[in-house]
Amino acid sequence: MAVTNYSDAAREAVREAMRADDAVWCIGEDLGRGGVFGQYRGLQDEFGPARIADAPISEAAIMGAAFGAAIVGTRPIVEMRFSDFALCAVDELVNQIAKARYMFGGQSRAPMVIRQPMGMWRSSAAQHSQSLESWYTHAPGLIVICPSTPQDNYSLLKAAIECDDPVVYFEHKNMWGLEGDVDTAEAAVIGEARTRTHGDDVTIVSWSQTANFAVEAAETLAGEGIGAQVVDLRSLWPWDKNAVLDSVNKTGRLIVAHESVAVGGFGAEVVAIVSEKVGAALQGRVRRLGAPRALIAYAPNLENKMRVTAEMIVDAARDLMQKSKTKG
Amino acid sequence: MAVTNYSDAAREAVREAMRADDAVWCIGEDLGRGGVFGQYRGLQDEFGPARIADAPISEAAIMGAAFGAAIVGTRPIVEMRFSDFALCAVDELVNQIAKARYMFGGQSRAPMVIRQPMGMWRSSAAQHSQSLESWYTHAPGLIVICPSTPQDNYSLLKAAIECDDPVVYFEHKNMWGLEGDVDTAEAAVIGEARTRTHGDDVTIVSWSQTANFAVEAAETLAGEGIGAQVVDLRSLWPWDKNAVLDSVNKTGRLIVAHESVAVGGFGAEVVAIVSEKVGAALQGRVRRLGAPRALIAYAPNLENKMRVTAEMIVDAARDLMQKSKTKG
Amino acid sequence: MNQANFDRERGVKLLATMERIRAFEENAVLAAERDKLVLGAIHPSFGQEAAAAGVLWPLRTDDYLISTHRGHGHTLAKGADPIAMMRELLGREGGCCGGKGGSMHIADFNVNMLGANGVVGANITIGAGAAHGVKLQGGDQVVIDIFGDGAANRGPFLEGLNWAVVFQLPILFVCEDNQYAATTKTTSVTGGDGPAARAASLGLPTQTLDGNDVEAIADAVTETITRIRNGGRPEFLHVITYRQKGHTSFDQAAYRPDGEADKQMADNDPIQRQKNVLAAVGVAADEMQAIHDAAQAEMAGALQTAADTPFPDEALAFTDVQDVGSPVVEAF
Amino acid sequence: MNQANFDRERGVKLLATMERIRAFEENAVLAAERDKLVLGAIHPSFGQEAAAAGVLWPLRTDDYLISTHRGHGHTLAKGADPIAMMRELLGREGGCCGGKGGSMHIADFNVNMLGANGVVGANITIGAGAAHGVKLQGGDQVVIDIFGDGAANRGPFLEGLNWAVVFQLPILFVCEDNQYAATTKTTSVTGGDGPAARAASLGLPTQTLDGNDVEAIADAVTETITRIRNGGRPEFLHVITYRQKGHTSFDQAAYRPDGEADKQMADNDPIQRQKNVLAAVGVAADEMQAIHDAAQAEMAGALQTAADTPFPDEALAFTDVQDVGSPVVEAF
Ligand SMILES: Cc1ncc(C[n+]2csc(CCOP(=O)(O)OP(=O)(O)O)c2C)c(N)n1
Ligand SMILES: Cc1ncc(C[n+]2csc(CCOP(=O)(O)OP(=O)(O)O)c2C)c(N)n1
Ligand SMILES: [Mg+2]
Ligand SMILES: [Mg+2]
Repeated sequence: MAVTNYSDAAREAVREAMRADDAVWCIGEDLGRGGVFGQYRGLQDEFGPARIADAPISEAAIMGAAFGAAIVGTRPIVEMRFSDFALCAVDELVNQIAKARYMFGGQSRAPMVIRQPMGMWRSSAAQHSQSLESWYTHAPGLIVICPSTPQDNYSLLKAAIECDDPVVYFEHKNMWGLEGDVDTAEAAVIGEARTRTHGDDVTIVSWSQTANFAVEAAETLAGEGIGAQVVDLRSLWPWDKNAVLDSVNKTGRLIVAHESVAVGGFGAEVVAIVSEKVGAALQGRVRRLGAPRALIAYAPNLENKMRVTAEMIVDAARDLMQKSKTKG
Repeated sequence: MAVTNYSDAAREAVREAMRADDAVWCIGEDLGRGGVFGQYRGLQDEFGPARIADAPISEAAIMGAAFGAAIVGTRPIVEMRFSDFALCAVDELVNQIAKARYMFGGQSRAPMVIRQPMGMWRSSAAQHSQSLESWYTHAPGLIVICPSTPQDNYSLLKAAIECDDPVVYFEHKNMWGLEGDVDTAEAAVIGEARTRTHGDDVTIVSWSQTANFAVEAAETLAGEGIGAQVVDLRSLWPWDKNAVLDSVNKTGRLIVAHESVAVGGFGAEVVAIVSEKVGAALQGRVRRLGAPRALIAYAPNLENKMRVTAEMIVDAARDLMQKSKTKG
Repeated sequence: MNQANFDRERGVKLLATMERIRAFEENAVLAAERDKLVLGAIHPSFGQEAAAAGVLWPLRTDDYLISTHRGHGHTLAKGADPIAMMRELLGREGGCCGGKGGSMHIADFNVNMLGANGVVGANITIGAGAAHGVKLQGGDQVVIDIFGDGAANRGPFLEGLNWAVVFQLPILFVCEDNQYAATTKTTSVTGGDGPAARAASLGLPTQTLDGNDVEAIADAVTETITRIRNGGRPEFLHVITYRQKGHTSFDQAAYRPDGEADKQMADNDPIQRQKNVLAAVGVAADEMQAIHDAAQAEMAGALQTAADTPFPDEALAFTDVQDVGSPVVEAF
Repeated sequence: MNQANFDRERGVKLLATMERIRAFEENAVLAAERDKLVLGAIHPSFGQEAAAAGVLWPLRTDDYLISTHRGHGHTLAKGADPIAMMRELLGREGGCCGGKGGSMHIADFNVNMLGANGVVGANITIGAGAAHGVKLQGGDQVVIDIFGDGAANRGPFLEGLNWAVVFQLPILFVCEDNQYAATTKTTSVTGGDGPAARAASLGLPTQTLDGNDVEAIADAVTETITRIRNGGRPEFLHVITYRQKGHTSFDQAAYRPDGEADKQMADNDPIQRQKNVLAAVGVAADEMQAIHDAAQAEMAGALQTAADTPFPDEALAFTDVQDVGSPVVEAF
């Protein structure tokens, strides 16, 4: 149990996995110098340039070659640098990696982790800021993970590396320096949510950085006597429907909050499932918070217009509280 | 008003647009020989090889170069052959085409139509069958159109070519031969749904080929005295929320049906919006039909397991009818 | 060819492989066109059998192969079972991919055949990666990565070949140039001096071969594979052949210049050429006829067996997607 | 260099352009590091000014330029307004992109500068397409498409150059090789003989130039552009220079071999080299000092003006996304 940051927690997970299993290796641009955010710093000293390997600027080849290496028995960790650049390798990820096991009738596996640093990071503009996690939930064959704390970035990255399925692993760029307790003995099960706060009045479902804003919001709401239960999904596929449904059955109110664009975002999936399963009880007390369907600007004040904040979550909760739990 | 098929209707729209505007041109593989499905047959004879241009197998360049040609004043129609291959050009489509106007502060436009033949076509297997229309609804800057009839493939393709925004245009491969009346005087407004059948009992929202299955289902239901209102969205962004909400306010029951994978599909968006806006009235009478989160197999009997059929829509409607409209 | 040194046994085996490939595809086309038992598109390789037989000749079973949509020949030459392949084309139980992949995704991991691919060019980086995996694990296998002339215009050509050079990987890239990409004459959309020039510029030793001369291909590849196995450096082969029929079995290929295909079939058919070679070194016509007949019988039998095999159990539609979050356990 | 034929006016202008680029970037770095007014990453081109000034020299205003994340120099040399550029770096009203793009997306369609790009290599196919558009419309403009040495390892390099050859387009591709891609020595991840060899294999005439000799670049490009404008065929320039500082303004570039940068700055700075050239043909030190001072004053002024400019109106966050389905009219 030590305090460490989100970036170092992930590095520790990688280090331990590489020590435990020779088949694990990392491939990406600039990894030998620690990677663009320092997430790999020092690892090449320990594991050498073959296992912490510097790639040319060839995202399609990074993804495709790692896949080839996976189907012959290695376990690659692929670094995409910014999730935006993974768009240069979508055929490889979605047409090849996600489908191979199925198309080949189970003859092959692709045990890979594809790290995609995501999200807004001050003034990075439209090509270095986006959050497309919902896309990959819609691509059968893939697992999707979005950790929000150092602990989860440690435990879930380890679980992802150990998993025999391909995992798209979204780390939020704005959290690299976020500190927190990390217990290296804590294992994570992919698909289990973490209930971050408990409360009887409103369920707030979230993931990645926005889950931390949700916790902030819950603290504010608690001060007003409103009990918010924050369910941090942590993984979007599979996702913990039971944790959400149980909470909504208790609170009768649902907010889903995420940084990504609301339209077509995974928040819609959460709302849809809840509507189908407990729609009658919910009586319309449901709110989605996500970015407007616009692009992310460079100017800080414009960029801010795309953000989902703790205040917005608080406002939505207050608003839902106006709608009584008993009549629709 | 003449009977023509889905493919020829689109070709007619292209032909008329090219006659009307010299800036319009088409680029894709094998177009000189009519394109892989014959959608361009004969057009090179009329317009020559510069305007019906044969591309190398370079999806990234087809998309990227068409974009470059668009920002200097031409209006390209990009043919992706199978929507699956568009995954080789996602950076170009989503990071460049969709964002350029915004990133450059409105200095440029990308008036382009990106034709992406989609969907299951008997035994084409996982790399030639998928439907990813929901992805592009989540990508600001793009318009998304999914016509289901020859008339709409004519009118909407014309509207798309005339539009100054980039349009991702999904034609369903299984409908090329589908015949229907086409009135070339009928213009379409992007974002307006077509109400295909009227009814007071249940709203069925759909698009692309599945909308035709919904109409079939409505006919069957009519025979049982159940009035189904089929709202064929035709375009997913923008989409006709009012048509859906008006219908649901009337029927109090909602089915959304689409061929694409249910998880993270656009059906979730429709259900989410309806839940947020008329949730209380809906009382949980809502069903989504989409493909399981699995891949599309080659063997016909396995492939069929991924289909959403008219029968499934009928069953869902019958099921919802069990839930009375007045109590939840 | 030096008649004295001629390896008769190899020559006969190469002929047999080519005859088997042709017979397999003839039966596959019958299954598709006559019997309507193959519901998806198939891409036969008539006229390209020498490339498959010759290139795969020196490979060990544990060497890797990765191929394309037009990969029946390569897969057979690598040693896959034609019955399992035919079942796959018919989407039946016991197909190499359990009926889930079909012609465009045939794979047989038993013989280290890592799969055909429905996306042109995608197998170039994947093959490079397989070689990368071999190197990381200290293996001595070689990877053969076959793709078409059309694939040389896709980005993965540059990225995958560069990758193999940068990481010094044991892989032989083979551009099987049948002169067409679907309906398009490939030279009309290809700048410069073509695939070998591109490969050379990326730092690979290259050879250009007559793709209808199976003996020459087998000779060259035998030496090349040894060099790669010992040296661990990638190389490139440009094998020029001709697609005698359409792009798919549906395609009449009417876009080709008059007489082009007829001339190729008459003068440059790889099977006929090999028969001429063998006749010249004294292999009897009867022996060759027997090879032909055996191949025909084997593949007609494979088709019959496949046609008699049931479709897969429907429950299999949802298996082998993924372990965690599998559709078998997760509703949506 | 032939002193008799030397074009003094051009030489002085080239120096002035380089001085302006350097002064602009010095001020941009001050704005970022000292003043914390630039919140995103900027990628300065210290040491690469000759490539920008020389390559853009012969372009008409209606010729097109497309550039990269390291594009301030190109953009200035194309004639963009430094105040609008500096405002863009600071995310202010009146920035060339209204503050929406920032350093990595600077574009100025007034001078046919079609944009910098945040995705390495993406501008290669886009530039080819711009040239395609010019040809389709019967224009006589030339496109200059600049990218780095790292971009030569991405697929679009092959696809975009092949495109230009196949469609015979009026474009000059310029690989501005500063020897690094972020923290990686590019040769360590690049197979073969590098960008020019690759371009040649794709069918483009190529030239390799000393990228710190602005006179030689301007000479070569002047001839080349004329050839392209008249003949409508693509060409390729490999311009070898050196990135004197880090990848971004944050990067200390400690990964470089000791002394490498110092030596380059001392012996091979393009501005100093041009000053030496001009001195040799009799341009007075005072005149050169005045050019330097003017550039410094202009760009310090641009920074001051930008810093005094307000942020954009917040409503603009939602404009210019799209006309149909705009977020201004559609809630979600
Ligand atoms: C990325 C991609 N683009 C287009 C296609 C459609 N397609 C299938 S095969 C083919 C022609 C391929 O030509 P070549 O590489 O020469 O192989 P051949 O078919 O001649 O064996 C095309 C265009 C595809 N499968 N993948
Ligand atoms: C597709 C893609 N991959 C990675 C990056 C991250 N990145 C930005 S600049 C850069 C180095 C580019 O090197 P080079 O092309 O030589 O240009 P230079 O920075 O030297 O001007 C990298 C890797 C990116 N922007 N886009
Ligand atoms: Mg070919
Ligand atoms: Mg560089």
